[in-house]
Amino acid sequence: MIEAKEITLDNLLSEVKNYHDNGYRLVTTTCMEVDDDKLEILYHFDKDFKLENLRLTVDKNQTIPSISSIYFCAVLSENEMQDMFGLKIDGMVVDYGGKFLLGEDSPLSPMAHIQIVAKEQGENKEGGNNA
Amino acid sequence: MPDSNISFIPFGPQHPVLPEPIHLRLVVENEKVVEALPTVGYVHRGLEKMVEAKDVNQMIYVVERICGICSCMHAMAYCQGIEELMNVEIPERAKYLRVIWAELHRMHSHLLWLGLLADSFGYESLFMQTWRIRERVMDILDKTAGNRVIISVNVIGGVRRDIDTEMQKWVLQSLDAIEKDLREIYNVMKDDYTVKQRTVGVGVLSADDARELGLVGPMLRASGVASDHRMTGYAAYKDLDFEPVVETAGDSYARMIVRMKELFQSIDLIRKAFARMPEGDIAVKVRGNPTGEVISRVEQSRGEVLYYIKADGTKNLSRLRVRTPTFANIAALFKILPGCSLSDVPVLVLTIDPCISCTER
Amino acid sequence: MQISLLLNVLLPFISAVIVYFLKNERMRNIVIIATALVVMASSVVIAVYGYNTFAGHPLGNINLDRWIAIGDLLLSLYILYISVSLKNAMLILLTLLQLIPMFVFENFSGANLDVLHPIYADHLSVIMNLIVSFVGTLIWIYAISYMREDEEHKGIRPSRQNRFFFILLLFIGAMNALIFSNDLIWVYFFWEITTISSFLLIGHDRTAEAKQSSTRALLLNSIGGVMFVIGIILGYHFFNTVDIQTLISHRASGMLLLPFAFLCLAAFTKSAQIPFQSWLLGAMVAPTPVSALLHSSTMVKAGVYLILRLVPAFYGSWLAGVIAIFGAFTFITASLMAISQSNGKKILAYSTIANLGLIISAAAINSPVAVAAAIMLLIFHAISKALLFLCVGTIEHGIGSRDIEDMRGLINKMPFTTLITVIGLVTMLLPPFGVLLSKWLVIETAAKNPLLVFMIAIGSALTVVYYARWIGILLSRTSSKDVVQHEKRDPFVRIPLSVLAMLSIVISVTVTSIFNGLIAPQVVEYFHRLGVIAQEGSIGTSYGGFSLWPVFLALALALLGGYVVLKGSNQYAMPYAPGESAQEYKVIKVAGKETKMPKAKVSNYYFSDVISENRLTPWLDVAAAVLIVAMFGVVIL
Amino acid sequence: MGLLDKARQRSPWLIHYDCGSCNGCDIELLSCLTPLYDVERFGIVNVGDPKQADILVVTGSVNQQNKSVLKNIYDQMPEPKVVVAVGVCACTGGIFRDCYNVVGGIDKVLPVDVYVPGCPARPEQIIDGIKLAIDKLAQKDVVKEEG
Amino acid sequence: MNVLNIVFRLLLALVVFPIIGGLIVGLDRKLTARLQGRYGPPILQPFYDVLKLFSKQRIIVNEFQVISVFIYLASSVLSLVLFTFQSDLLMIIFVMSIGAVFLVVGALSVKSAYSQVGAQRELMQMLSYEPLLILIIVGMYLMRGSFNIAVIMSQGRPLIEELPLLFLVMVIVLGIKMRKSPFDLSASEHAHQELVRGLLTDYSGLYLGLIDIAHWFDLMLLLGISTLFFYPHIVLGIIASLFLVILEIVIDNVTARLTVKWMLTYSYGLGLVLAAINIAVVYILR
Repeated sequence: MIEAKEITLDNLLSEVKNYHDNGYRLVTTTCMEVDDDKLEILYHFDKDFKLENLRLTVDKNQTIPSISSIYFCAVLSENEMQDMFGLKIDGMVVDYGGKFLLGEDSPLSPMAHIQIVAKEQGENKEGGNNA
Repeated sequence: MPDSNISFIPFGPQHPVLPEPIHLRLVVENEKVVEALPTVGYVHRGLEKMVEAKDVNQMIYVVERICGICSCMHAMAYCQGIEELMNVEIPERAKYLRVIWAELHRMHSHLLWLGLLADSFGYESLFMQTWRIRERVMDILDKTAGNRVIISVNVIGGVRRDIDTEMQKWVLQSLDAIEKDLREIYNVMKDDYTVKQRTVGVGVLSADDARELGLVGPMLRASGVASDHRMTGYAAYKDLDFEPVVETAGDSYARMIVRMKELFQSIDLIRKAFARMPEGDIAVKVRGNPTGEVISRVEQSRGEVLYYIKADGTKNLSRLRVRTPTFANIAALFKILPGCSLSDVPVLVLTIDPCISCTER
Repeated sequence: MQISLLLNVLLPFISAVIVYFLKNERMRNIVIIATALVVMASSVVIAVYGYNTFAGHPLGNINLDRWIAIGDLLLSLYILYISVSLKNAMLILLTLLQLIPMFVFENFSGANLDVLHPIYADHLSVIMNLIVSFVGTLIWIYAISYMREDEEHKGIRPSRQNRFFFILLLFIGAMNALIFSNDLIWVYFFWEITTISSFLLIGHDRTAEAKQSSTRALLLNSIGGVMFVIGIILGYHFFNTVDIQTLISHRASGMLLLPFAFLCLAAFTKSAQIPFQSWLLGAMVAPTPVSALLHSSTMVKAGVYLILRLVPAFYGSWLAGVIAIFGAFTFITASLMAISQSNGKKILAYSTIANLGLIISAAAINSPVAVAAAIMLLIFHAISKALLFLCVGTIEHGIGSRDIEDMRGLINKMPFTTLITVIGLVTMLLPPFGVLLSKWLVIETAAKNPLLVFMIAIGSALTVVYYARWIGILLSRTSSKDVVQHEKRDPFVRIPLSVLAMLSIVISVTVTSIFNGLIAPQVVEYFHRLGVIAQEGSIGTSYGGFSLWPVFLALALALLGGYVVLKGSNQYAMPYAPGESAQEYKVIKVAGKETKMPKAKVSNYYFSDVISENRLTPWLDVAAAVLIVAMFGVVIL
Repeated sequence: MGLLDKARQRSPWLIHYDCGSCNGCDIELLSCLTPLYDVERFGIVNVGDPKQADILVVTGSVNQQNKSVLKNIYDQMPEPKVVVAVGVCACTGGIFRDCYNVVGGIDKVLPVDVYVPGCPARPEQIIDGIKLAIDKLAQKDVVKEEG
Repeated sequence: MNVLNIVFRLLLALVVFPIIGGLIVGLDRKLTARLQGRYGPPILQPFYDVLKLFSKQRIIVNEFQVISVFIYLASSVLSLVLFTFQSDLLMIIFVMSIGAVFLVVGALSVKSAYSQVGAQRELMQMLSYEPLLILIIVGMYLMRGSFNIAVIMSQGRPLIEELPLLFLVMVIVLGIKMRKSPFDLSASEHAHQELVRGLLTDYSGLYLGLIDIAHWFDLMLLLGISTLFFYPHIVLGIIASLFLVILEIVIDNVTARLTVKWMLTYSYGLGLVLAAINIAVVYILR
């Protein structure tokens, strides 16, 4: 288990700001699905090769505030989370509207369903892929 | 002339100077770029989701294909993560071999990048010369690992192949020849008037900017931050004393110099590794499935990669998250493109050493 | 002959008065067209039948000098009235500076102002008369439909067209009179009429901008007027006459050149040379026919005409050398400025200034060949430039903009006008058409003077930039499958445009006959030698030659080749785009604001950061002023 | 028309599009241009402009976003033209064929003339494939009817 | 000038010179390859390329493109013909400029970002080289008192003796005209350029082939002018011209592409100054 400080939506921004002011670099954010209606978001910060993590657990339909106004680089990983998990993020500096990595015909929030996407061998993949 | 002077230029995804598909929405005034928005997604495949289809060992081949150019280091980061989860200590010789192949990969990646950069500002002969040298590195990879690009040497628990003494001698000889050629190119690039015209003062990022943008690797080091993840001493790096290459100017020229100096550093590291490599096994047998979550970080040629691995004891991982260095570095485009000139756009895109297949996975 | 002259000069004045009082639009148009036809015909008659035939006083016993002196006084008082009502102290001062010396000179100095032949016509007069009579009247005809549309468009009621056409006709009359006058005081009178007419025409729209521009025009031209008055008085002081032919027959030198320097300065203001260019740039607020008239055939041409008239007087002197450099300086700087403009009319305005600079420069290169080139340029420029102004006016009515960026793909919307515009631009820019031919002759002659040729070489390269890109964007079209609307144009627009376009090509094709028939005799009269042989479609000097036919042949072959290939099988395709269509669904919000990805579009490079009109103009003015000071310097020292 | 055929065989210009490859095949294709392999010996030039290209070389599998781009590029090329799929991903989708965003090999979008397998394909293989493509190119005729 | 003479000159201008031009381009590619450590294409490669382009499907965006190409070709051919007929040099330059203008017009008439930017840059290139070319000719005139090639060639000592700096200016002009680094801004000889193919982007097949051929004519005209510097030592002149070409190729291979602003500053800063010095010296000495 990696060490991570549990935070809530209320103190997210202040904690991130704290790291920012102490000279930490935002490495990335990681999102994963806990169960059918909960998502877990990890914020990784680095200073002198030491990694610190924040762990935030939210409901799938909850809107979380963007930290991109504190760390600009967060727009990339936040947009990715928005794409992959359908996570609603408020106030991103650059918002690709859920089409950052995905194309027009791509499945919607593909990572947010615990299901095997592998096809049977030899199955024609055209069509039936859209979620 | 408020609006009449503005041009909109779609740049990419198919563009001869950028071998990979990335699209830039450029707003240009005369030759000056006013606004630039990169949009990506042309290479997105969804590899992180592949954990549901492939088991722990098969995933090595998938992560190697996140990016062909740094495939060795992807596999290395992944294997190190799994090994940490499963508490496996791999043999010392394997650690050294991993370092050697990683550094060879770094060399071929940097040479490739240098050639593409030269191509982006129309210095075709330099492109050809660097790629000529690069072929020697590819030869070494080919001879030692059996393939030119994706060498698949890393397995969980060690490496797949050994490099015997005779081969070592040949590799070292090749490295000497490479170093000699490189030295010549370095001297030209360092002082060339036209190269300097195109790179000095172009796309400047201060150390603070670089941290704000979350940059990693040579981008960060060119802005004066001595951040090289190899310093943490994973694999055999702890025994190979070295200093990270740092430049302070933060412009395209500094990024070029950093990468060129790292080429010499890599040669040096390989020599040291060969000299200090102990005899012994190259892999240990690993059984069972991993459980728990771990973060594994490795310095790739483009910077630090982060693997977040979560496993629940089945043969498939439950979550794999890869934050590639290019994914972090692409943020720099938001900052350095506005204000540059149109002819600098390919140069600047290349100075971040983009690897779109890494970025999008 | 007398009759055709009288018709040519007086009829416009008379018709002007008739038009002013004629309320019926139909009748008015008939009067205008009839006058136009008569003026054209009479100018041809003059050109064909006679030069130097107007000896003596044109109206027999009537003492025209007296009437002109009275007219002059009234005109000056009118300008004074305008100045006072404009509350412009500077203008009042300048007007008084003209009024008082002139009044004193004419009435109290006891000077003998009689001129033996107050009317004089040589080939130069005939050339100018043909230009004014044809181009000017075609502009009248164009103006008929233009002004109707314009007033509809701007909602001007009651119609002010009476006043407009009154001045327009007056203008041409005054120009023709000016051309044939041999008495400096007469020239001055008609000169002042063109000044006041242009003031009234520029201010026609009565907007704040129009008012400002017209005031500026009046102010700068009044400076010229003052210079003119000084020139007349000094000329009389030195040579005891106001007869132009007598004046220029003296090969003056030293201080004696001073009156000519003043007269040239007056011409510079009229020809809007830097630093006096701002009035001409401001003049484009006026309705398009006015701009066309001012730029091509009348107002500005009066200046260069005066200089060409005076050339023998200062031929070979240092004064000529400085004037040549001054003209070349205007040529290069105005061309540079034109690059930074996207306003079609302004580009044309700067191009006019540049070309006039080149004419002045060529006139002052001490060589008969150069004077011939200057006259040639005068002709070709007048026609092509008038055509281009009328085209821009038509385009402006069609698309509601005169910005060349808005003219992209105009060929799809207004094919007729666009093709005519392209013809105009090509005849301005490329060999074997006359403007470039003259430029070629100027460069070859100027080559003896490295400084001059430097400026002209760069200037002509700059010219290529702004015209070539204009042609290019006019012709841009994605696919010929775009429906080309059949363009409906009023015949009053269609005819002048077609006639001018045809003229611009025809005179280029027949350039050798024009050269031999009109230009060569004038140069021979001035210098008793020519140095140019024009025959069989080629113009040659002892140091070079230009053959027209090979170029026409090559162009014809090229067009034929293109036609044949286009007849063959061709697949029409979309322009290259790096596959961006897949991006259209990606809406990106930056800081909450949506950014759209518009269709690929490239504007011309205007380098407005480097060539900033506002920033550079003061410096250029200073440099030009230095040259003017140098001009007087070489005379006085 | 022996001469024309010869000219066509001697002057194949190619355009490369990276269609979601892992860069392995891309860099091998680029290697072909460089001193060791130097395909310009055969008159092969990598032009970036589809309108001037004869051979479309595609690396990587087609994904949901770039399928239209690939189609656009192919459509912009004048006849006669051939398509070479380089690498196993371009041939079939390869290891990525199960990914959610991947459509499959490029033959899902374009008619492919030559398949060059390999992960990544080696430069020698690629040159071989292009040689095959050249032969096919020479056999094709310009489509004449459209206008 | 009898008929045989005329036929001979036409043959020279229409057949022999363009073939030599094509061979020089082939040599260029071979030499470039060698300098880059490659083997390179055969010398005849440009001819294969053009033949192949002729056999391709004809794709156009609009008619003005086609017309422009033909006018470009016609003006290039005509200027070379006029050269072999020893006509007025300044006229030849003006005739050549028709083609240059129409190349730009053709590119501008296509609404593609890349050909349009290429066209804009080509205009800047014209702005850079045209005054230089005119000044070179003015220098010749100052020496010989005529613009006529026949007269320029009629007198004894070679021009290079007194116009060495103008010959150097020729290096800049030729570099821009040959689209070589550091001046390969509007369209590069090489395939990789930030503007794809610059102003040639939307040309293909037959039309691209015609542009290539016109380019050979242009090249030969410029080399003809540089040979004039050495007349009456024609062999020396040809060697010098070839040397000039090789120099361009070498420069191409040791420089990066620079920017439009740099080109303007350089051609005006260096080119005009060199020309000015040379012309001033000649002017004062005469």
